[in-house]
Order: sequence, then C-alpha cells, then structure tokens
Amino acid sequence: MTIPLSSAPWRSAAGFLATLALGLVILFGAPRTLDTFGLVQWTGFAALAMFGLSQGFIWGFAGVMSFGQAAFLGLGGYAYAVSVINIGDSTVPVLLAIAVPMLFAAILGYFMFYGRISDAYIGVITLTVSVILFQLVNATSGSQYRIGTAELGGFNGIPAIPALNAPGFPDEPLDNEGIWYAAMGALVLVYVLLRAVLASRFGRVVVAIRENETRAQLIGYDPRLYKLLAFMIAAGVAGLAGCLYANWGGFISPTVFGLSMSAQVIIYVLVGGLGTLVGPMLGAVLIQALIIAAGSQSLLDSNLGLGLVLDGFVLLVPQGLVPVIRTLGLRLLQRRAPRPGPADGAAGLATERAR
Amino acid sequence: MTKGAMNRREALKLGMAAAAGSVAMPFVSRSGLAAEPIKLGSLLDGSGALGLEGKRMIETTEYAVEILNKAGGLLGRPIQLIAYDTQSTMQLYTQYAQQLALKDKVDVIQGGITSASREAIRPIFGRSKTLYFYNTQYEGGVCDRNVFCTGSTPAQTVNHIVDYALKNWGKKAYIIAADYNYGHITASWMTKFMKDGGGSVAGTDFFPLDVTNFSSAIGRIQQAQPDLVLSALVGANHSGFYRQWDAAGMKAKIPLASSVFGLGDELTTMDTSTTDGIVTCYGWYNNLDTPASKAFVSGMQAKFGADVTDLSELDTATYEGIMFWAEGVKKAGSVERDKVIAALESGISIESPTGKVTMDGATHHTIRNTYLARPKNRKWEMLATFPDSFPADTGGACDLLKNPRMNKQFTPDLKG
Amino acid sequence: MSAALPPTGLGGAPLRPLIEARGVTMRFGGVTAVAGVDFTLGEVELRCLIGPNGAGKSTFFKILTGQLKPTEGRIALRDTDITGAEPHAIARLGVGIKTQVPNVFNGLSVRENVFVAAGRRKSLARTRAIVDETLTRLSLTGIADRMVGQLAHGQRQWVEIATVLAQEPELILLDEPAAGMTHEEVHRTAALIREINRTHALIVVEHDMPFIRMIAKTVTVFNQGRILVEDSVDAVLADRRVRDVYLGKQAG
Amino acid sequence: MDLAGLIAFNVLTGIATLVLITLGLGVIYGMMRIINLAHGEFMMLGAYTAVTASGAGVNIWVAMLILPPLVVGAIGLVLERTVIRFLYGRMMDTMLATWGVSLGLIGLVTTLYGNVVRGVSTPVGSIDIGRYGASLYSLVIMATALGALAAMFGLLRFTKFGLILRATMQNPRMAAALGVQPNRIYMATFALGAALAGLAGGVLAPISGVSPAMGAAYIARAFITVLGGGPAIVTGTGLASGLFGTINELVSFKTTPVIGDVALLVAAILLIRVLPQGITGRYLRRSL
Repeated sequence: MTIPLSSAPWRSAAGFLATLALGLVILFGAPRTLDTFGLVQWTGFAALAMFGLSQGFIWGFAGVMSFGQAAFLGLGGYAYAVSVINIGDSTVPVLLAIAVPMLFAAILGYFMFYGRISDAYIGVITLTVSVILFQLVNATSGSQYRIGTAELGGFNGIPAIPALNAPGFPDEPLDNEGIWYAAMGALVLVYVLLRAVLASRFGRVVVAIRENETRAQLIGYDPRLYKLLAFMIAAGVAGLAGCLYANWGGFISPTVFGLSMSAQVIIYVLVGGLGTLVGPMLGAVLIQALIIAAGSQSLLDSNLGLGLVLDGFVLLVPQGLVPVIRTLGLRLLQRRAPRPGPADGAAGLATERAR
Repeated sequence: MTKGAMNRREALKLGMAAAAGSVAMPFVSRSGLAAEPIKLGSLLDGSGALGLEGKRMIETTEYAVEILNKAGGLLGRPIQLIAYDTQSTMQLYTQYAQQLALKDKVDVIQGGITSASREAIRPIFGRSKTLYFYNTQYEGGVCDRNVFCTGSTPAQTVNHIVDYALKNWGKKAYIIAADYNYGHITASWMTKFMKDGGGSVAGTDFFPLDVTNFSSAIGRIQQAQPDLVLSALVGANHSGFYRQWDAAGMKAKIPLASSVFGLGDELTTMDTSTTDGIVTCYGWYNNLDTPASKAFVSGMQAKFGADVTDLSELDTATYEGIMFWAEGVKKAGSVERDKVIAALESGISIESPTGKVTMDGATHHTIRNTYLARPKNRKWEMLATFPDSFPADTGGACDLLKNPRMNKQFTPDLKG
Repeated sequence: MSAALPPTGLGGAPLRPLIEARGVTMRFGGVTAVAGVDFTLGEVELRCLIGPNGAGKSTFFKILTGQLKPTEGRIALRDTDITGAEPHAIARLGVGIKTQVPNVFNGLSVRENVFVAAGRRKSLARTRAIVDETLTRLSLTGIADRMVGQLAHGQRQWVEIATVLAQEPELILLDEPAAGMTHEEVHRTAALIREINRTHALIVVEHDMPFIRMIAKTVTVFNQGRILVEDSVDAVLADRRVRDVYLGKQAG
Repeated sequence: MDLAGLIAFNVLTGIATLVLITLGLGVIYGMMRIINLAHGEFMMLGAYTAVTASGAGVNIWVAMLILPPLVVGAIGLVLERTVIRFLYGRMMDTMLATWGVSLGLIGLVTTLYGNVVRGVSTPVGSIDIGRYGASLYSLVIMATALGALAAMFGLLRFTKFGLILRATMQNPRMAAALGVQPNRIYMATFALGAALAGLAGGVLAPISGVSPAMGAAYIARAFITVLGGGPAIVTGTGLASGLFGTINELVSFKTTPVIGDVALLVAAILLIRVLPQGITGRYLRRSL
C-alpha cells in the first residue's frame, strides 16, 4: 500500500497549488517591489515562460518533438501586430494571435500526423517550416508588402506596435504595469488551463499516447487526432506568447521565427525539466537571465555558454532541474518522516514522466 | 526578484570599468569634481554578424568619452559610459534600450548600427524622452525631434556615385541591394538619381542578409547587359557576391559601384583583384590626408593598438555624435533633453576628423564633406571631394524647427 | 482436464460468424508470413491458435487489429468490412487485444491505464465504475496507484488484460497470456478466460499445452503462414501432423 | 542558347553544392540514425581550416581539399568520444547534444577568431559560356562533389570497412556477432561524416564568406536533402541533390534566391509526405 504522503494525486495537487500560489505572489508582488525596468524585464520573462509552456506541453506531455515552435511564436506576434495596427482595439488581435497559429498548426499537423510522418521527421519538418516562414517574412521589405495599413517591414520587422488596451478603449493603451498584469496574469491562467487539460480525460489520453501509441490505438483512440489537437493547443499558447512578446518590446521582427528562438525554447524545457509545466517556465527565466548577463560581459560568448549548458544537461541532468529538485525534496521529507516510502517514492508524478 | 538589483550593480561595474580604463578619473577627482557623473549610454554590436563594425564603434565611443573626460568632463561633471553589447540581436536591442532608458536613466544614448536596430529602439527612446544619436551612414530620411543622425545619407554620397558612373561608365545600371529598409530605400535613391541624370535601370534585385550564393543573380545581371552595377549589398554573407563576381570574370566586363563597400574589413580580407576599382563615396576615408584625420587614426591606434587599420566613416560618425552632443550640452549648460536639442538646433559646428561638420537644425542631420574613392592595392584612392554636402534627401520635406512634432522617415518619391 | 464446460457447445447450431477472414495473405518483401488464410469465428466462441514460432499467428493478430494491412484477402467483422481499417477504428467496433510483448502505458499508474481504456465515450461516473470493477475483478486494487513501468512482468500482463477488459470489447484477442506467469497465475488466467467467454468471443494464441487443455474447445493450428488443422482440442493434440510440426520445430 | 548553357552550368553547380553539403550528414544519419545538428558547424570548421591554412602560406589546394577533412574528421572523433557515444540509442538526446555542440562551436570560434567574415580567394579564373561569364571554380566544386560520391561508393562497395559499415547499418547485433565492435564503427562513421562536412566547408570557403555562424545557412537544406534521399547514401544523396538543386537554381533564376530556397524546402517536405522513407526508401532499394 502507498502512504498518503507520496501518493501521486496528493503530490500533484500540492505541486499545482504551490505553483499557483507562487505565480499569484509574483503577479501581485512584482509591481510593489520592482522598479519600472525590473517590471518590464519580468514582463519579457513572462512572455518567454509562456513560450516555454508551449514547448513543454507538446514535447513533454504529447511527446511530439517540435523543432520549430518559434513558427507559432512568430505567427502569433505578427498576427497581433498586423491586426492591432489595422483595428486599433487590441481585443480581436489577441484572439487572432491565438487563432492564427492554431489554424496553421491544424493544417501543418494534419499534413504531418495524418501523413504518417515519423517522430524524427516531425522535428525536421517543423524546423524546416519555421525556416521557410523566416525566409518569407524576411523578404517582405518594401511598402508593397502590407496587410491593410500594416507594413510587414521584412528584416526590419514592425516597430511601434500599439500596446494592449482594456477592451473597447483603444485610445488608452496599458502602461508598463498594466502590461505586466496582462502578461503574468495570462501566464498563470494558461498554466492553470494546461493543468486542467492534462487532468482531463483528453489530457490523460494525450499522455497515454506519448507512453504507448500502439496501445492507445488498440484501445480505440486515434493518436493522429489527439496529437493534432495537442499540437494546436501548443501553437495557440505559443501564439499568445508571441502576442505578449510583441507587447513587451512594442516591436517584432523575423528573428522570432529564427532557429535560435526554437533552440532557446528547447533549452528552457530541457533545463527546467521535460514532462513538467513548472520546469519550462523556470528554464525560461534562468536562460534569459543568463543570456542577458552574457551581453553585459565579454568573457564568455553567449553561444558557447548556451552550448555548454545544453550539453551539460543532456549528459548529466537529462531529466532537468525541477524533477531533480522534487526528488531531493521528497527524499528529505521522507527521511524526516519515519515511515519508509514505497519503491516509487522518487519517481515523480505519473503524468509527469516523459521517457 | 533580485534581478533588478543585480543589473544595476553590473551596469555600475561596467561604467566604473569604463571610467577606470580612461585616464580621466584621477584628474576628475583631483579637480574635486565629485559631482554625479553624466551618463552616456551606448548600444552597439560588439559580437555577432555586425561585430566587426560594432567593435570599432565601441572603441571609438570609449576614445571619445576619454577625450571629454581628459578635458574635464562636461559642466564640471565626469562622463560615465554605460555600454551594452547587443550581439547583433534585435531582441537584445529592445531589452537593453529599455534598460538604458528606464533603469540606468542615461542622459543620452549613442548607437544602433543597422536601420533595423534603429527603428526598433527609436520608439522606446521617444517614449522615455531620452535623447538619441544614430551615428551610421544610412539611407536618410529620419525626421524625429528626439533623434540626431551624424552619418552621411544618399543625397550626400549616392548621387556622387551615380554622377561618376553616368559620366564614366554608361547610362544603363543594374541595382542589387540588401533586402531590408536600408537596401530598399537606397535602391530607390539610386534609381531616382540614375533617372534624374538621364540614365536607366535595367533591373533591381534584393537579397536577404543570409544569402551567400549569387550565381543565379550574376546570370540575371549578365542577361540584362547593363553598363554598370550599383550595389547596396550589406554584411558578411553578401561579401560573397564580390568574390563570385570576380570569379566569374565580371570585374573586367561590367564596372561596380557600391554605397556600403569597404566600411568593414573588405580591403584587408579580400583579394585586391576583387576589391580594386569598386567606386564608393563616404564622409571619411581612413587615409584622408588632413591633420585632424591623421590625429584621429593615431589616437585610436595609440589607445587600441597598431592593428586598428580598418577605421571608417562609421567610427568618425560615432565620434561626431558624441562630440556634437558634448557641444550641445556645453552650449545649453545642461543635460536636459529639450535644452540640448534647442542648442543643437541652433546650428552648431565642430571640427572633426572628416573636416568641418555642421548640425542642420531643421533636419537633425549633418552638413558635411564627402569623398569619392576606390580601393587600389588595399588603400583608398581618392577621386574627388565634395565640400559641405547638404542632406537634401531629408531636407526636402523635414523641418523640425517649424514642425517639431513630426516623426517619420521620408523615402524618395519615384513617381515625380 | 477441463474444469468447466463453456456454455456454448461444439457441434451446436451453426453460429453466425463474428469474424470472417477470406484468403488473407501478408507478404514482407520476399517473405510470405500469412498465406491465404480462411478463418471464421462465431459469436461468443473461444478459439485457440497454436503453431510454432514464425507460423504467422502474431502477424494474423496484427492484421485482425489493423496494425498491418493485408497484401490480399478480406476480413469482415459481422457485417462490416474491416480490411485495412485503422487500428483505432477496429478497436471501436469492439476488438481488444493483449499483445505478445506487454503493451501498456509504463509512465502511468495502474488505475490511469485502466481509466484511459475504460473512458472512451463514456460518462465519468460510468468510467469510474468500470475502473473499480475491473481492478477488483483482476485483484489489482492493491497496486492501483503504482507506476506500471515499475511492476514485474507478470503484473504488467494483468494490467494489460485489465485495460483490454475495461475497453468492454466483444472480441478479445490474447497473444500468449500465460507467458511468464507462475503456476498459480496460469490457473487464475484460465479461470478468467473461461469466465470472460460466457459473454465474449476470444481468440487465444498460446504455446502452453496444459493451459490450452484448460480452456480450449476448438484449436486452429498455424504452420508456415497457413492453417494446418482446425479441430477439437483432443483431435488436434492427437494429430500426427501437429506433432511433427512441433517436434520438427524442437528438433530444428 | 548561351543563356541555357549558363543556366545548365549553374544548375550543375547547385547540384554539386548540395551533394557536398549533404553527404557528411547523410553518412552519419544513414549509418547511425543520428541527426547531426552540428553538421553546419563542421562545415564552418572546415572553412576556417582552409582560411587559416592558406593564410599561413599552405598551398591553396592542400588548404582547401586535404586539410579540412583531416582536421574536422579529428574534431569529429574527439566529439564522438567525449559527447555522442554516451547517447547512442537516444535519438532525441543525440539531436539535442549535437545542437549543443553546434552552439558551442559557434561560440568557441567566435571567441578565438572574432565574429569576422573571412575569405579565401578563388584559385582559378573564369570561363565564358557564349557571351556569359561564369566562375571556373564551379568546375572544382563539381569535380569535388563527383569525387566524394565516387569515393563513398567505392568505400561502401569494395572495401572491408564498407562491408562492415553496411552490416552494422542493417543490424548492429549481427555485426557484433561477426566480431566487429559497433562502437568502433560508430566512431569511424562519425569521424568520416565530420570529415566530409569539413571537405564541403573547405571547398565552399572561396565562394561564401567564412564566419562563425555560416553553418546555419546550410543546415535546413542539408537535412531535408538527406531525408529526401532516403537510406541509400550515395544514390539517395545524388538523386535528392539532383532534384532539389535543379528546382532551387531554376526558381532562383526566374525569381529570387529566397523563393528558390523556399521552393527547395517546400518540394522536399512534399516529397517526404509522399515518400516518407525518401526516394531510395521506395525505389532503388538495393543501391548504396
């Protein structure tokens, strides 16, 4: 028999509540403790943490290795930028920033999953698609490339993107603090939604397919459909991240479609912990802080640093930080508690293992 | 949560390092100028695709700040340099721009290399009301009260290239340019100047900055049979064009002129057979034979080593940007943005390595000398000098004295 | 040997076929794994498939469940042609399979495994009821929250059988259900199969002859991709050809 | 007519370039099922080897054709021993690890050489095709590509190493039963793939700028060509390069290089959709 302390549902709920509480503390605490710049910086972290959630969900839970998640980040950012310049009020643009990447993911996902394209090839195809998007958007310099009143700007990107506003008040864009609440609030909300999705029957089937696609099929689930839906959800999350990212700097350029963006988000997930939702968010903040620190010094090239971090984690800590910390924490707890834990005491949540 | 604090410490550390690197600190403290330093922010690419150009510009920035501090700083206060390496990454430009404006709260920002980076950060400084100097030879037309541009623009340079080409080579040009706003706008100017001079343009091709293979492009150019090729190709990958052009034996058949060739290290890294004879026009060449020019080169070499042989207009413009700002501060008697702008708009002139340069109050661009030259055996061979060129490209439409709220970038009208 | 007689007798009224396979052939490159097999299974019938390794039994199972598309031939489930249909579509028609190598969700708990199997298109309450019932039926309640990947081989077999049952199929395919089980477990499995057979049709592939005697009435013998014999269990086990096949296999 | 000649010449150059940038990746993927994301950086190292050697006064042909494969092959060997070998059988992890290697190499070269574009001069002149001029160096690229393909074919077809390679490829355990250590073979294969990438970098150095980040420009094209080609390394690489190279050059000439690249990538994705195992996964299966 399992002891209650280490039973999976208990830990899952505790982890969820702890993360939610921490998220809310950061959400309301940051404006009271940080100066404007710190808040703006953390807004950027929140946007990239959301991007990390997207990759963490599709890779860690659906087992789909997308090497081109930046494609959806970019589509979301551009969808927001183009539509908010045209429309003015930011409500519809935010919805478009989610819907456009989802639609694109639906088409691409149908092509891949229903085309029986194997896992490794899915990585290469998503990567290639993001390269194609990068090249196309990069080649839209000149005023003939415009959607409505928004010039795409090619390599230069779109500057001075109007910020979010309260629905119906396009002339009163949010200030830095308002954008922080929007970004961090959205992050907390998306985290809760993804947890809900994973706890739902749909989520369990998605994880089951990751664990054993054949068995899921033999039970009567169509893995293609579930993968497609998971892929679309992740694309929508990445799109929303792109929207927040565009809001953060008021600027977007084709580099959001770039390989280094896709690489970064994979590193977030790997460092934070594959098969968790907290991990990718933590990884995003850590890696971004590292990159920013690298820009303030010239000793170590940031690529070299990222490469070493990536290889170090693949070789030495392949499960990522969060699972390691959780295991250590549980071990400490169990050492204090006199009752011996069961064999699976350190195995992590049932639904939070990926390999 | 401690992230903010850490960055401030880092920034301070950097600023101190920059100040300690200069000889100014002891002098400043001896004079009892313990006043709070004036903060000069710098955003340049010390690494990445533009690292080559950026590194020299960063050095020039340090050099200019050192000169100012040696002379006792400004308004009795030392100048503290806060510099960030933007690593040729657009994301970092926005990141550090916000950092400089909101956190470090610098008094002026000098920097930006590509037009893309300028357009990314310009709105940020506009919002935070931080004075911004853009010190790069560029496509012209920026009309923004908060921004001063010290680099040369097409009406000061490209027109002379086109004139030379029309006079010496023929009437039919083929234009190849980088596929971003610099390339597009410069190509428009090239087309306009060609047509104004009675020539024609056989074709225009744009290449994204990551294109390295130009074989099909060279085929297309040959098919069009132009008398000359005008290039606004930019950056590392595009240097392949010149090599492939040479390798295809085209150097002997169709002459080349460029609006950006030679601003990097092309003269030292490429074969002379590839570089020789490509006609260019800039606000400065590093073998310009004037005392001020020589003093600048030797000053830089004394500070950064004898291998600083690839200085270009990007560096003198950076130097000028800082010196113009310093003059403005002196004249205004304050570092407050509006006062400094007013001082600069009053028509300040400085003596720089490039000669006498005057800030045009209406356009926030410089009236300056430009020079026509072509590489010959790894040196620039001067062909002509054009004194006191006016930034007519911006000047036609932009008058910030009359209309200070104007904020846009003018581009050539090809219909007229 | 037989502990209890199944409710439907051999030689009774001809049952309407549940599965009808005609001329099913499967070639891999130059190798023919299944060659022109005709196979019929009635409603609520229990059939054992035996034959040496490589005789084509598992390949035939894969064809029945849609994991492989036959090169030739047709298969019908009642009135539905399922030739070349997707595995999930066949599963939805009511076919469940326990595969030869345990095919379970290693990263999920026992309960989650059964839940996922039970939960397709059913209400949450109904699903929970099925999960509890299945866990109790297979005595898995005690390890319900353990991770399947950490269980012993025999236990994982039981988990897989549980997922198949929870799916509530009409036809159950069991590929070597007794492999790796203890003597006591084998008896339990046999009892379970007989119990299931009261309401469900089953096809069981097995090598363990005593086990087959415990459960079987009709046995189909595969050899080299073809059906060698199909007869009552006693007749088959007495058949010379069957002995030759097995002995030949053992000798070779 | 002259124009057709020039276009044909460019198409052949494009195909040869594609063969060169793909072959090393194809060897490693075909033999070991490892998608080597550091492939572009191996090319970059080859190009740097050529630049450094020719700068040091080494004969240009030696600097371009001999030294890069040797140097990069050795680097590949070291990386295989220190990183890759711990990850065999973990496909995603090897992909991530090679990505890490790729970032690390970019960073390392940036630190050592600075982020500067260097170049080697083209060692041969130009030729005229009718009234059009073209670079004679294209012929060098074609010859090298053809030579590399022929050498790979010879290696696989006629040598014992080739036989062992093919055996290991089919079934690692069988090779082990033959008394061959799969580990050794993997090590040699990885080094061979790295060497071929180095050769590509060395040969292409004169026509493209040499910079730490140059590998990124090739990587997507190389991958997609390997996958399009399928399991047979020589035939697959040749056929896929022929198909994609032709599409790329023709579309580039008619429109722009960007659209040409996009056309290549789209064509490749469609091909993989139709033939998930690549061209030689479906046709010519018995080829090498």
